[in-house]
Parts: sequence; C-alpha cells; structure tokens
Amino acid sequence: MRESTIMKIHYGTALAAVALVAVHILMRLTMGYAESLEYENVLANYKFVPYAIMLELILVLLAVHGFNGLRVILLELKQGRLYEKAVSYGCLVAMIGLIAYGSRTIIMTNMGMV
Amino acid sequence: MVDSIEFDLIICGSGLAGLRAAIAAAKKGPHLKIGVVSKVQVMRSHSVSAEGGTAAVLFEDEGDTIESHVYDTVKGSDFLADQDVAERLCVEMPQEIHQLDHWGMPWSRRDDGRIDQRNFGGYSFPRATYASDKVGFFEMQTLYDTCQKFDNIEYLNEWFVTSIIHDGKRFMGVTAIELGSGTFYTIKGKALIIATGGAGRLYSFSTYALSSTPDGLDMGLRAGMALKDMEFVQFHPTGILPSGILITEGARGEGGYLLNNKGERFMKTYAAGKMELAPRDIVSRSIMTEIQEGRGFKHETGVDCMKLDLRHLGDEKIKEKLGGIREISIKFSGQDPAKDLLDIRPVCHYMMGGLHTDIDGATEIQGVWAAGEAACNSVHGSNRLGANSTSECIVWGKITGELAIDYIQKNESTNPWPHHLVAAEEKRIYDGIFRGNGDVNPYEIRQQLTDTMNEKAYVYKNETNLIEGLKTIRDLKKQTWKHVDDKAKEYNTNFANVMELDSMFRVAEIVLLGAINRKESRGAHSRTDYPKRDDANFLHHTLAYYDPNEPIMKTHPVTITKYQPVERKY
Amino acid sequence: MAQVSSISNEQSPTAKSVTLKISRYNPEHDESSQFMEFPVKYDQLSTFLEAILDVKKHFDHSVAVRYSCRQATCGSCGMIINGKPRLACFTKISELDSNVITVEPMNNFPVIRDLAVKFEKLFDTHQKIKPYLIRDDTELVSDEKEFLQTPEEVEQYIQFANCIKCGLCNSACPTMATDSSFVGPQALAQAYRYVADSRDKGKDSRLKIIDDSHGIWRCHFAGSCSQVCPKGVDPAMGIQLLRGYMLGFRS
Amino acid sequence: MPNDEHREGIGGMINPRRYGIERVAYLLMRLSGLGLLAYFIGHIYETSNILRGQVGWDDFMELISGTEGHIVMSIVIAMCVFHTVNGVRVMLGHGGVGVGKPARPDYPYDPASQNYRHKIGIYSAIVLAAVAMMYGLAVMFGE
Repeated sequence: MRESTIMKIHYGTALAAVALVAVHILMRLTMGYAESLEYENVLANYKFVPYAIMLELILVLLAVHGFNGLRVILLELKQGRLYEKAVSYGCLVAMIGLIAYGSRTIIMTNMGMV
Repeated sequence: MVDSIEFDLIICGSGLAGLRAAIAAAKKGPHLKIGVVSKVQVMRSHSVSAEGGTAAVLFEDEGDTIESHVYDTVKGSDFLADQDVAERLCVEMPQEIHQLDHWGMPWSRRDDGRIDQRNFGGYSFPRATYASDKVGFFEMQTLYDTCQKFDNIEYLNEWFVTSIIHDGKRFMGVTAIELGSGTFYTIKGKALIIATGGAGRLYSFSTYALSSTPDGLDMGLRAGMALKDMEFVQFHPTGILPSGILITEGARGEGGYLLNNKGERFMKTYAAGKMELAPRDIVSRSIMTEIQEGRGFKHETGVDCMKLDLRHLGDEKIKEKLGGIREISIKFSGQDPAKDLLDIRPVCHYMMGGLHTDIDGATEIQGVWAAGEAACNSVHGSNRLGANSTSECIVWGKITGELAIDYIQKNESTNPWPHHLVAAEEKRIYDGIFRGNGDVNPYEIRQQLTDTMNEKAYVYKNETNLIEGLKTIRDLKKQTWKHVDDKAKEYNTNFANVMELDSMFRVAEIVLLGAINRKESRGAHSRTDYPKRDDANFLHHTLAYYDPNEPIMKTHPVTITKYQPVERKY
Repeated sequence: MAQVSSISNEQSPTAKSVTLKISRYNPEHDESSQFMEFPVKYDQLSTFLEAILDVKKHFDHSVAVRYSCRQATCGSCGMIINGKPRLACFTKISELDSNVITVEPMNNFPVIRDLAVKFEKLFDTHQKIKPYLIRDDTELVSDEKEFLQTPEEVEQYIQFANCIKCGLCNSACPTMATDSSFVGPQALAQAYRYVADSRDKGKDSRLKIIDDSHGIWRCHFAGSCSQVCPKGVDPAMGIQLLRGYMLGFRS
Repeated sequence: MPNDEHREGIGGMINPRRYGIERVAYLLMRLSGLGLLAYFIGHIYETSNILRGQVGWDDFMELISGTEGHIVMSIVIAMCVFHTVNGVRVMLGHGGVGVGKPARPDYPYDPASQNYRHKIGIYSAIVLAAVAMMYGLAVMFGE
C-alpha cells in the first residue's frame, strides 16, 4: 500500500475513533462512573446491538490507528530490510490478533454466551 | 603506484563558470564522463556570494541596445578590453538570462511578469538582471540543481587539484589530493576547464571567501601558461567594516548615497553625471581621496571609512530588494540600513587578470580552457563593470564547455602517460611542503603577506610602496614556513592552507611586478606617481610566465575593433 | 579578528575571553571523540568561525573544520554550538552569553574529522527529489524569451529557494536522529520549492518520490528544522504545504 | 546510538530541552500514543473478563477500582485528551492549515510555521488534558 493511503487511513480512523470513543466515555458518565461499570449495566451495554456494533467499530478503528502508529515509531527507530518487514507484518498480525480477541468478547457477550 | 581515476572532461572549480561548463558539456556529450573537481564542496564556491546583478540587454523594445552594452564595457575597461571579446559577451548574454529562467532561476519580476533589471555603475541603461540581492547564490543554485539532471556529471567534492599534467603541448590529466582521505590521485582526462575563480584572498581586507586563494592560477602558471593583467585588482567601493563583506553596488543602484563627514554626496565632485553609479575604480578612488583630504570617518577599529546612506529607501524597499545586505549589515556590523549609516571602505573584490586565454577561453596548452574569473580573456580590460562578472562566468562557461567536448570528440591522445611528472609533483608537495621542517607559523606568514598587499598595493599605488611590498613578500617567502604541523592524512586543512600559501607567493609577486612595470594610471590600476593614462606606451596587456627565479614579464596587444581610446569621463 | 586584523586591533580593549571546548575526533585513529579546550578572545562582533580559525592559527593548526564564504551564504560551517546546530560564521560569541562553549560536529552526519562531516547523503537525497524545473521546454533552442511569472508567483516559492544546503535542519530533525533512510527536511523543502514554482510541471512525479515509507510522512511537524534554519527557509512549512497536496487540502 | 553515521539517536530524538514547545508536543504525542496503545490492549483484555460472568467481572473490578486504578485511569484520560487535541492540531498542520503562508523571509528570521496558532493548540492540548484529568479524578474519587 502507498504510504499516503496508509496515512489517510491513520487520520481517518483517528477522527472516527474520537467521535465514537466520546460516546463510549459519555456512557460511563450518564449514570455515574462506578455504577456504569456494574456487571448488569455492562452486560446490558453489550446486549444492546447498536452499542455492540459501536464497540466493534471502536475496536477496529483504534487497533488500526494504534498499531499503525506503533509501526511508524518502530520504523523510525531502526532500519533495515528485514527489520522493516518484521515490523510491518508484526504490527499487522498484532492488529488482527487484537481485533479478533476483542471481537470474541463482544460477539460472545452480545449473543449471551456468558 | 599513485591511485588514478579517469574522466573525459575535467572541470576544475565549481562556481558559476564551472557548473555552466558542466551543463553545456553534459548536454553536448551525453556519453562522455565529466568530472567536476572542487576544493570545496560543489555549490559552496564563492560565486554564491555575488549579490547585485548579471548584466544583459533584455529590453531592446524599451531602448537598450547590445552596442551600448559593448561600449559601456569597453569604456569601463578604460579601453584595455579586447573589443571583440566584449562584443561576444554582450551578444551571448540575453539568451543566457532566458536559459537560466527556463532552468528555474528565481529572477525578480516586474508586474507584467517579465524579468526585472536594476541600475548599476557605469551603464547607460539599467541592465543588471537581479534576484533580490542574492543573484550569484540563486544562479549557483539553479545551475547546481540543473546539473542534477545529468547522470554523466560526477562531483569530486573537496579535492585539491595541485598540478596540470601535459606532454609539453597537450593536456593529459591533473594531480589532486582528496582532502577527506588525504589520498594523492592522478585524474586522467582528455580536456580540462579551469574555473577556479579569483585570488582575492591575497588581500586581508577582501570580499572574497576564505577559500579564494590563487591555487588554480598558480597551477596554470606552473604548467607554463601565462597570467595576464594581474596588476588590475578591483577594489569595490563598499565593503562593510569590520569584516569586509560586500555591500552590493545594487544598494547604490537602488538609490543609496555615499556621504563624507560634511554630509555631502561627494561623488558630485568626481563624476557629476553618474554620481554614485560611476564605475567602481572611480568611486573607490573618490572615497580614498576624500579620506586623504580629511573628509572621512574613523571606524571604531581605527580604520578610515566613508558612510553609505540607504535610510531614505525605507525599510520595506530595503527588505524587498536588498534583504541580503540588510542581513549582513545587521548581523556582521550591528547596523540596520534602514536606520543607520553603514561604515564602508574600498575592498579587494575582483581580479581583472587571470590565465591568458583567447576569445574562446582556450589557453596556451592544447585541451585546456579557462573560464570565469580565473581566466583573462580581456573582456574587462583594466576595470570590470559591476554585474559583468557573473555574465562572463556564464557565457564562457558555456563556450568552453561546448568547445572542450568538440575537442574531445575530435582528438585521440596516444602519448604515453608521463609518470615522471606525477612523481615530481608528489615530491614537490610531500617532500617540499608536507614534510618540510620549518619553525615559522605559516598562518602568521599568510597574515603578513595579505597585510602587505593591503598596505602596499591598495587603491592608490606608487613605486616606493610597490617595491617595498615586493621586497617584504620576497623576504617572507624565504622564511621557513613550508611545513605542516598536522601529520594526519584525513581532512588535513593545515596542509591545504600551506599549499594555498605556497601559491599565494608566486601570484602576489606577479601582481606587484605587473603594477611596478605599468607606469601609468588606467582603470583600477592607479599610480600616484604616474596619474595619467599612457596609450603610447601601455595600451597593451601584461603577460607573466613562470620561472623558478623571477617571473618572466611580456606584453600582448589589445584588440581594438570599433572604439578608439578616448578620455574616460562620467 | 583573524581575517581583518590588518584593520582591526586584535587586542582591542573591549575584548573578552571565553573557553572553546572543541570536539576532536579522527575516526581513523581515535576510539572516541575528546574535547580540547582553547581560550579565545572575542568582541561584540566576533563569530565562532573567526574564533575557530584563531585557534587554528595560534594554538593548534590541526583542527579540522570546513569553511568558505564566512557570510552565511555557502553553507559550509554548520556545527553544534552549545548543543544546537548553528552556522559558525553566523553565530556571534556574544549572542550565547556563556563562558564555556562546546563546539561539536553536526549530528546525523558521519564525522570525517573533528568538526567536518560527510554530506554525501544530503546531496544524494537532494538529487533524488528532482530539484529542477520539469517541463518539455527547459532547454532554449532559439531566441525564446522568459516564462512569465508575476512577483506574487515568485513569492510562492522564493522563501524555499533560500536553502544553502548547510544541513542544520537535518541535524536538528528528531526523525533524522534515528532514521537513516528518511528523506529529511532539506530535500523535502526543496521538493516544495519546485512544486510551488508556477513554471514547473513535475508535481506528480515529485510527490510520487516522497510518498514512501521513509518519505514525507515521517515528518511529524516538530518544527526543529525551521527553528535552526539560518536563512528563514522554514522547511516545516514547506513540508506541511507539500503534504497538503497529498491529503487533498490543496490542489 | 553512537555509530558510524553519527546519528543523534533516541536520546537526541526525545531530548525536549533545546527546541521549542513544538518538540515537547512531538515527544508527548509519541509517549501518549504508546501509553494509549498499551492501555487499549489492556482494556480489551480486562473487558474480556466479562465472559467469566459476574464473579469474574467483579474480581476484575476490584482490581481497578482502587486508588491505583483511579490514578492510572486519570493518566489515561490525560493522555487521551492530549493525544486527541494535539492530534487534531497536527493533522490540520499536516494538511497545511495554520502553518503560515510562504513569503520572503526578513532577518531576523522567524519561521511562520512555528506560529502562535499552533502554540495555542499545543498549550490548550496540555491544559485540556490537565483539566480532564482533574475532572476524571473528581468523578472517580467522588463516589
């Protein structure tokens, strides 16, 4: 992928994530911070499909943004063909892994498999 | 065995002339290998410090003519210029300006989008093409950047060329030291263009870069070429104190005044028609006369000076058109031209003389050309007009670049490589200089040499001073300064400095001898004991050839085509 | 000082004294760099280049330093003075207000010896971004005239054309500090200089060159390049404006 | 990382003292980005506890609702706010917004891109981050 495409994605995911994370945090404040974290309330969140979809989106956006950011930092720290390949693929794999792991939580909770 | 590399064309020097030659050659001979060899990094040459403008006739539709440019140049030269050469310059120049524009030169523009021109000393039409007041810098950048298009140009950054190798008639190569590693090399080539610039560091008060020493001229001299007209050293009227950095003639072209301690624009006494925009030799002499007659100022360093007044131009105009000298005067002198009067004094600025060449820039050795300030094709005669030097570099850069390629394509060298000459050169440098065991500080010697030149061969000269100067320099030469304390090979600037000093002695001697022999006043050469021009005896060029004992001085006729010498009045 | 002593008194009454700690290192012979101390006299206008040349003249001929024009136009004498990249000829000792001043070679450039560094990489990257007008008619064939350009159009790029290739920006850049493949602010600013020139038609080809994993995107707008530029070039601005084209903010 | 290339290395990259506030912002942006990524990974992991049912969730809640948890959380809030606000600033800058217009530079040079707009952006990112942190602490400890 061209670096400019990657960076456009980087910026795009950032902007979208800012909006969605804001909603996510506001939810913690609607009923009081501690209360919002009680088991039933959290579970209710997950079961509410639109909210679950939002969580999934945040997960993807932040994973993409975060691991790309990490890739950028690592690429700037050290160079070399092998190292750069390892960093790029490493970050991609970590990103997919994290998304998969997070999605598992969201999907299973949403479908009541707790 | 000495390491060796090979090019088709070697260009020694990376200023305007060198880079222009490189482009011309690279275009004409796309399959030939061109090496630009420079003592500094290519693009750091002193041409970057040219400020005011490049002369060319661009506005024929508004009344300018080539003929007027030719006549101004010849008259400015005090009729010592070869007139066919001057004509060549003026004819070739307009399209060079446009060529530079096509390569990306950021010329200053008029509102209609055309290239702007400003007034300059000695011209009868404003024809100094400018780019703010950093003309040389932008031209260098344009040429350097354009060079990057060609993959047949190679750059040898920081290679000190020490001698020219030839078989008595034809060029074969050069010897050089790569300063970075300290390795001694031979560079074989079929043709050479010498574009090493002037030698203004012979004077301690100088606008020149610290690297502008005469090693290029000396190299030609030692190879058997003549130095021509070296007694003509231009003193620019406005070098700022205390550094001697140039304040461009453009400052006066834009309307600046020169003031004496009575607050008068004293130029009205000396050149009422042109005032501050008289040619440089006249303005410099006027300043020195004013000082000698007690109408000068004392600078805090104890030197006499005069004032340059730009305040009436206003801050905005100064920033727009003279931003470079504004920076220089604020930074290096603590004076803001919009508020303060600048302390100025005539300063060594240009050498009209150089390696003797014909109208094409060809030297006396087959396959060697010279271009730019290093060459003396006699376009400037005894006094150069402002803005004509960058023009000269560009025009003869192009001419010599193309001619050298023609020559390479027609000639095939078959002579055996003269190993003994390389061995002799290696011995001269390493046994004679590097391993010399002197005990005198060469930097002190250099200081004394340049101070002597400043004192004894300044704007006004006379027999007594010149002979004293020559004696001092010959005495200095005999001292034991030929040694290098720094024994490392890598990036040994001490070594380079002592080699530079070695060349300064030979060329300084020629400058002084030429000045002693020329018993007249003409252009920049002004003798108080012979205040008049003497066309009967001295309407000729001076040539100086190398000899281990004393330079051999000869003369050479001036080419006069249309304009007979008349009295020079402005 | 050194260069004008014929007309200025070296022992002028206003002269003050400062200790220069100059980094000495010859990679061919030395394990590591070492500081050597030299006392130098200076006055209000003395520059570091003058001071170093004074050291060379009076104390130690072997100090390796690159210099030429001494008026901040040739770009030779970039070095780290008291921790920051500066041009030696364009920094006055009196500006720093310090009694002991360290002088080191520029960072992010391989050291040749003492204060002199290798520039090959800077020259190479400069060449890579095609620093010349790209269009079919750059070579004059007959007596063509200039390409018209208004003063306003010149204003669009003239700032960036002031680059003297001294390398201070590359030395200050945080990305350059660790990334040996980064194009660097010098070359990127020059890419902008030509893209912004109304005579140029090579925008797309240049944008393509710098759109690379070690290209323009490795600039994070820390601005150190612009803060050290001795010529007011402001590479950071050029880079952001150039990136504006790539992000579609500008056309 | 002293080496043949004489690179300044990580020390030079992160040293925020020699240059302006822009360089500090550059450093904080990196650190907060890395911090947030670490938190994000942790967050994904911790929330997966919900799959262990009420017991698992409550065990985990105990872990994070202590003082230390709150402090960590408040730092995360600060990082998040700084990274967001500064990120928006940088993104605008990268697009060429607010970086000044090319113009003939006049000595003494004052780079237009290092202008008050972006400095305000940086300072407000820092201030907002601090405010958000206080607010977060107030909310968390307030209950």
